[in-house]
Amino acid sequence: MSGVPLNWYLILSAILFCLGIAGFLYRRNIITLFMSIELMLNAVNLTFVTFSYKFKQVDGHIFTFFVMVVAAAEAAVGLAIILTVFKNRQTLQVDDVNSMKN
Amino acid sequence: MPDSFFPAGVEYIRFLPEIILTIAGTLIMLLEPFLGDGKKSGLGVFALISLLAAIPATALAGNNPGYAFSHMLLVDGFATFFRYVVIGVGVLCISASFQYLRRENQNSGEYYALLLFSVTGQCVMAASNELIMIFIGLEISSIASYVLAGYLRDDKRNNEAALKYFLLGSFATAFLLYGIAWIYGITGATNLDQIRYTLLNHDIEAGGVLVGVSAALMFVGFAFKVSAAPFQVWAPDVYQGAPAPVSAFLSTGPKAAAFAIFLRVYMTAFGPISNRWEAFVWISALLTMIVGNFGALRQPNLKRMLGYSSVAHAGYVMVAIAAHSQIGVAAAMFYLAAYAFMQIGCFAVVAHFARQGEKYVNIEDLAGLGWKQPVTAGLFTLFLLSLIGIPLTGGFFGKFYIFKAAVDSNLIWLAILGALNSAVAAYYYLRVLVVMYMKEPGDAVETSQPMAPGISFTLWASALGTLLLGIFPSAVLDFVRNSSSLAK
Amino acid sequence: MDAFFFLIFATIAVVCAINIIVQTHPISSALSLVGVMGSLAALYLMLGAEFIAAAQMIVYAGAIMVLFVFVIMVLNAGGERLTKRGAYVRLFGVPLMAMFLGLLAFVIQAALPRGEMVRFGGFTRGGPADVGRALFTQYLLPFEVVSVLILIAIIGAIVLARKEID
Amino acid sequence: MNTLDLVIALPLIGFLIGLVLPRDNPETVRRFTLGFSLLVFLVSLGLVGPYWHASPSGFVFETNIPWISSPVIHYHVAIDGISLWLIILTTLLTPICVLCSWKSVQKRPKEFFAFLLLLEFGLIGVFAALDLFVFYVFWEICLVPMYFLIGVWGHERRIYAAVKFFLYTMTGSLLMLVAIIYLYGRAGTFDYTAILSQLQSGALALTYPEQFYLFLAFFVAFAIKVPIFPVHTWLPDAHVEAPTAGSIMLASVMLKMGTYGLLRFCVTLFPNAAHRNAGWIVILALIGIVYGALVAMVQPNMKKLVAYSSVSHLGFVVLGIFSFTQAGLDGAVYQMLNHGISTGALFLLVGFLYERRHSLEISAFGGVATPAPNLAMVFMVTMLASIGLPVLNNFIGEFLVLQGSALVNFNWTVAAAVGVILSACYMLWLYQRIFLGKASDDLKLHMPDLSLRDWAAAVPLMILMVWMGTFTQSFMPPITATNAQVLERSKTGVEVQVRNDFNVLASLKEIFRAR
Amino acid sequence: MNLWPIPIFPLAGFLVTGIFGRRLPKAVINAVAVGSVLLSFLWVLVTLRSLGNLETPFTEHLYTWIQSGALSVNIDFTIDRLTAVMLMIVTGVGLLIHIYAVGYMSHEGGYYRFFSYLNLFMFFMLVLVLASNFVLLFVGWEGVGLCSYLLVGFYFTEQFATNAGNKAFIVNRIGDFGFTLGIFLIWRQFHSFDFAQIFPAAKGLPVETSAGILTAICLLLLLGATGKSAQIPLYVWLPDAMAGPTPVSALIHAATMVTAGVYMTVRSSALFLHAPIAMDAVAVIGLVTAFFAASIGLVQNDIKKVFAYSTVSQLGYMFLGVGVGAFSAGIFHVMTHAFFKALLFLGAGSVIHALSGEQDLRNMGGLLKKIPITAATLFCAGVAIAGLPFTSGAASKDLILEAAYTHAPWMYWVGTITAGMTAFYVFRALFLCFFGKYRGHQHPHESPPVMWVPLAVLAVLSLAGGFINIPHWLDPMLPVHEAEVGALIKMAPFAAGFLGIGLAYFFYVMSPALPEKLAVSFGALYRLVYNKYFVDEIYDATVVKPLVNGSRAVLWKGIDAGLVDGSVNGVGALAKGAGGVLRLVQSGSVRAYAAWIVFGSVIVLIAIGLAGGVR
Repeated sequence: MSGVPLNWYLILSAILFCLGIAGFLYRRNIITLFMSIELMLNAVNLTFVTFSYKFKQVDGHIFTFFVMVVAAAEAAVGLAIILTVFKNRQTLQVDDVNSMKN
Repeated sequence: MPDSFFPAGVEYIRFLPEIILTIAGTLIMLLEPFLGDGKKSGLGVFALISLLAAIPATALAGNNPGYAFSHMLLVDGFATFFRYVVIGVGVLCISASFQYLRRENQNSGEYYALLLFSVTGQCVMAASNELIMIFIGLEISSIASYVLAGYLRDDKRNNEAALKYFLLGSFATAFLLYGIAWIYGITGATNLDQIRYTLLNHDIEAGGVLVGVSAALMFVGFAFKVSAAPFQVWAPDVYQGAPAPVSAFLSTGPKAAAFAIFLRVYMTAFGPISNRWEAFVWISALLTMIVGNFGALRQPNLKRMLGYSSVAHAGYVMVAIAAHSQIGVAAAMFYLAAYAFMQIGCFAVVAHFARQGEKYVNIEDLAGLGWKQPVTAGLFTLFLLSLIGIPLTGGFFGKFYIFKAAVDSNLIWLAILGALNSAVAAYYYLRVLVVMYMKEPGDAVETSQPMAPGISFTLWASALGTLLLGIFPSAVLDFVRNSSSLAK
Repeated sequence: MDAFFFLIFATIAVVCAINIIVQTHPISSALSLVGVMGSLAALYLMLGAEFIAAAQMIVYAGAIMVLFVFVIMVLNAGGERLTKRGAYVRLFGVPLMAMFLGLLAFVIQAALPRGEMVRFGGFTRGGPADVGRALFTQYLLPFEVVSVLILIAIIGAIVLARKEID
Repeated sequence: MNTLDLVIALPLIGFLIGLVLPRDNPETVRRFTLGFSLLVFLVSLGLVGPYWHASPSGFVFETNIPWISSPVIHYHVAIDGISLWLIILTTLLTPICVLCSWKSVQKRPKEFFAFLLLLEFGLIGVFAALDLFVFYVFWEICLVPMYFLIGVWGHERRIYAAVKFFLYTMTGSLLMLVAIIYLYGRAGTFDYTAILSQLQSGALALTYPEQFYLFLAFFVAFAIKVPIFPVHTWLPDAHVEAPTAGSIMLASVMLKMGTYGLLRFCVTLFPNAAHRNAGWIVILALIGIVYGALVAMVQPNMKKLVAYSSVSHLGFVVLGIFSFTQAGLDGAVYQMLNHGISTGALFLLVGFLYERRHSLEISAFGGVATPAPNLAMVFMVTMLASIGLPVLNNFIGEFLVLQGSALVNFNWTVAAAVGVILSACYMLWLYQRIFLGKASDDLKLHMPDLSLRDWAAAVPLMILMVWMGTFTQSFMPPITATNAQVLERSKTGVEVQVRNDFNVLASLKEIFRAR
Repeated sequence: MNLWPIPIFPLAGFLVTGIFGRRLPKAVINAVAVGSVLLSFLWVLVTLRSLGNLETPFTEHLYTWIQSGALSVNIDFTIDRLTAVMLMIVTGVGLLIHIYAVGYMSHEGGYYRFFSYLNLFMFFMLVLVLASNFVLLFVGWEGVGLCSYLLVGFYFTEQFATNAGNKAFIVNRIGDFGFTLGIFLIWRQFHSFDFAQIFPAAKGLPVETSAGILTAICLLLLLGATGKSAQIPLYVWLPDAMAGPTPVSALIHAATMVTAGVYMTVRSSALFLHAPIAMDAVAVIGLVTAFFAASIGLVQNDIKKVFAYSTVSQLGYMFLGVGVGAFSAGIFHVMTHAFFKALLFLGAGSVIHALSGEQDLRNMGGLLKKIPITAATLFCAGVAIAGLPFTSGAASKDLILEAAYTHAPWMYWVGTITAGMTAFYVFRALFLCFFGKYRGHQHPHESPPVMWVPLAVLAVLSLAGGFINIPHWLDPMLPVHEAEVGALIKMAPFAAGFLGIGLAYFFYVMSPALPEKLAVSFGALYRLVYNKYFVDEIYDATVVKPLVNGSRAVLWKGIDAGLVDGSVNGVGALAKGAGGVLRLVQSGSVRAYAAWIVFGSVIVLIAIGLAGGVR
């Protein structure tokens, strides 16, 4: 066993990133949309960690760490926003939130 | 990497504006519970003072240029300039907010604190020399912005604006991050200078195409933040939905800061691969101008119209980036400053004129304002003329400088198309003038209130800025020219 | 062995990720997301990122996802309604995504040298100590600044959700 | 601070003072504006000084102070023989506009008069600027007050007209801006005189395509302003909808911005392109002359008629400029002034008629000469001037232009002279329909003759018409001296000269031989 | 001796009466108006006397009018023998007509206006004849045209008068079109406008090089002359111009202004002599006009119209004379014509005055007894124009016809026939007016002395003016035309004259019913001639209507409003439409926006990532 090619990790992360995009495009629930973004961030993290391995550096880890912190902060604020939206509209359907257009 | 990680004293000075603003923001949150409902404006005044205090701090930092905190920050003229801009934006927006917030019964310390923190984030962006700082600064600015956009939480449009801004913003940030990850993967560095060095020396195992991909992914993130086509879609919705002073803030401060990092990353880190992105920035600039200007043509809602116009103006700055030259950077810097003044001025008029619940934000509602409130209308006229690009206003000189940069870089067609776009833009700005001066006053104008001192300050200061940049631009021009050499 | 584990966890991650998209109820999606995160944590471990793997489990799968689940439960919004709106998004979504993925994969395959093999234990300096040292030396500033971010998150959450608390 | 600076600064000062005058006392505002504009006029007469005994061909009253260090922009103003008269024309017409707006502008007089002064400021600046950037600045400044004058104080379709005016002009001038910037890129300066000397010394050698595109950009901007045939449609609308003062300033001075620009910049900066493109430009001018006259003939609206007549008259100016002959250029410049005087007077008188009858339709009038003989007489003189009767001013200009063009291509002259015939047709017909015939009782009641104020506005123009027509040499020497230099400059590096092809003549020769 | 006072007196008169006239009493106006012309006349006399026999022209430089590079136009006055003749005619006849007008206009409104215009006319006419260069000549030329316009439209409340005025001006403009173009060509060729430089230069030009340009110049000048002197094709304005007061018709449209074309042609004789084609054109145009107008005159019923066509016809004679090279004869005819035609008009005016405005011959008759002085003077004029022996008309007309005979006999014969027609229509008018029974309803009365004294003076001149030997006087400066013809040729015009008078007497005195019958039996021809060959209608249908309607429908509505403005507005609408389409992108849906972002990122990936090549 000589291990796994680095590219596999990268392609995995690309796949996850695209699945995140897909989730964002195909789901209608705002929370699911948000989760799709989290998925994308996770994919990015995988890339960072992979490259960190490649360079035998810890920098990628640090970046991943900050992404997590940011994700946490985003989650707090994002969920609060979603709460207010729900409170005002009694819906989490993203397509219902389109009073402003054109 | 520095030998000693312990920061020297001067490095704190280079970080002084952010420190002041952070402390001030925190203090506001601490003081908030102790102040009664009627006295929240005091916090705003405090925020104003702290922002004003940050200006000499910025100057101080600017006088001690150099790296700070292990090359995380680079305080140079460029950073200083954008710090000035975003702090100035903060000042103008806060002062425009008092009356608005009181009218909406939402006058509280959090607003000012968030605004201060957002400005802090933008200052960090302006000075950051490291992708990680860029990311964090961007997130500080953005998350505060998301909240501000939805600040009036009982207002449906506010919620919607916040939600759209937040979801799409995070979505785009993911792309940016992915791009950062890739450039890290290729060069092993997140420091801009190092990336540039690596790319310049072709010191990479991977092909240039990967650099291109990461540049592209980061472009998505930046273009989204600056609302450049085809990533501008969110901007009109958000600027329309957010509270007017916040729209003023969102369409200037974060945008300026985003342009700052855009410029810095593209001019330094991605400078060596400019052959890959110049053409696309050209197209994007043109598209942005077209989408913004044409979209605004028949827009009845003033805020939304300004949103579109904000997109269009981002397009002009993109022209400067497409020029990819030192003068281009200078032009972009100058334009952003001028644009900040006039755009805030316009939104401040909206903030002044709108009633509770943002009634009367349609262009038609301004009918007859020119004669009922000649000063307001006169200043508004000045801002609109500046947005059109009439000489002796900052908008004109900015546009002139941008076209000059484009022409100098042989982007003559882009300059011509930009010029024609300006002519299109004149149409919808003129429409506002038509309504203000050439229609008879309606209900909206008849019931309008006298101007509050805060907004008055914003308007006059913006007008002063617009005129100064238009008539005596030399000082600012010299500054931007001297601080526009990013690629070292 | 490495390949085996990689394939296992990668498969779990992808399947869970697909499940996020397929499920119509957010709670199922949330649980699938936890699955993705868990398998990613395992992959991090394989890449030698011990600290990150732990943080992934604690912060992400633990704290953040709990928050998600909490909100889902509080709102009790139920499953999605199928609407006709945004049909063209469906139409163009798949090709767009496929192109995006295709591009990335092509670029990765075409441009990256494939010589490097990932082996468990090939990189061992990803422990808490190493990360901590980096954080408090070179990355001191972001570490400090990120506190502002968290402060904002707190304030923001308060501002937006105040009425629920009042 | 020389006289020119004073002349430029005074209107701006007046504008600023006007802004802070009390709103509730329109009489004060009127008196102030009248007094101030008269003051400006008197001061501007001082500009004639250097031309009193001699006619220097260069620039006088030069002020050249740095404004912006980089890009190098200097506040560089000066006048020569051409701008001298155009400036004085501007300062003369402003008090006349004040007079004619005295009673007709009741709505928000304060702003109206303030804008009038601002307009004067911009116009004077345009004619004095020697830095391309400064020129552009003034050029655009003119746009704003005129936009408001039309849009706020105009007639029914004023908004459409104002916006159309603004956008038309803006589109052209933005292209010019790009060209100016490009030129700066090549020459390293915005300074007109510096660029000229670079061109002359060969330090700046533009390739022909460069010249052509630059020329085109400038030309389009100026052509719209002139206006030259296919881009003229803003003019009738703007004229018809503008208030009297607006029409006067627009026709008399603003249109001259275009022709002035052609003469000052297009011809001298890009001589080669100007020469090579003179052919089609002249064709456009000729179309404008004939076409404008024909369309004017069938207009039911007085102002529209005069507007189209302007298209026709300005065609002569363009023809003169692009004939590249001394006579043509002199005639063109003189014709600019003439048109300023006579068409200004026409609009003034149309304004008088409108004031009395509140209609611009020709059919609303008839027999006005009976109740208002003086008005009829003044109109007659103006009309005669406008159709180019000798001893009145327009004749000189048209004559010189036609003579100039005849030296180059006689076919041009023939075509342009057709316009002279037609001008008589439409003006006489207009006069007949308005002033002659039997007056209805209703019209008699509402048609008082000229008041003292009306006289005051009209008489200076009448005097000038006769003076300029009979004692041309009071005005011509500075123009000639300057044009001689323009002509000299317009020969720099010219490869192709438009030259004569008089086919009729050749065929006559053949006939003679056959005999 | 200064020349400038000659035109300045009338100008001063014009200014005084024009500016202050409304407040001045009639007596003052009379004094100023008549006095100024009188002063001019006297000044001319004195000047001519002091200048002697004018062997060489006398030039007076006043000031430089236009100076543009090499092009220079001076206000210079020149007197030579030709000018002297013209000066005498203009001031002399002008003076008489001014005096006459005092009486004629005494009951009209706008008295001061009339005299100021008349004085202004004198000024321009004097400038015209005094001019020493083409541009100054053109000034006078246009000026008299203006005065003609003003005076024709003197009764400005009447539609027909104002129409006639416009027509006069515009048709003249068409002529001026040619004249100015001619002037431009002259400068182009000679680089001067001055007669004194052009003519010698023209003589010196080699034929081969000069023929083309000189022919062009002369044809263009001829176009100008046809306009001013009412020749085919531009004669149409003159009959209509009779709408003006009768003294105007006498002064402007008979004696002076309309002969300006002849004067100008003679003045330019040096050019014409080198352009044989142009000379032929002049002669043919003159001859055709003479015949054509005379034929129309045969059947007109308005007394002034008859004389108007007569004027056209006589002017044709003058052109014929000039065209065949008898320049001095042409000028001679200008003078004699000034006498008798002025007299005819003034007499007609006196008749009209007597009948309180009646102009239709059918409503006259038998006035011989009622207004004898007028009748007597008119018959003097009649015999002069008919060319009966020893009258002034005979002297000049015969010279022309003789010259024509030597040039081309057919011209002579046509001219002679025309002379017969002339005698016929003039006496037809006179017989209809003075013989038979009075057919009107007015109470005719003789005119006051202020009117009939000028008539009397002119009557004497008409009869005896032929003895002033103008051709001899002009010989030194104009090419001499030696015409030796037989007695038959000399006598034929007289015979034609007598024949014409006889026929007129037969038709209108002896058997007045006959013309009616003839008119019926030659119905078509009569109608054709009576309606002036429908020339006005043809012009209207082929030039005026298409021009006006075409301008309205095609140029204005079609091209201007439709095409040009339509495309401008179309661009605007298109932009707005594009804006509307672009705004559809902003559907408001988050997912759609996200799709845009993804779409954009794919594009960006391709553009930035792949565009630069894979490596």
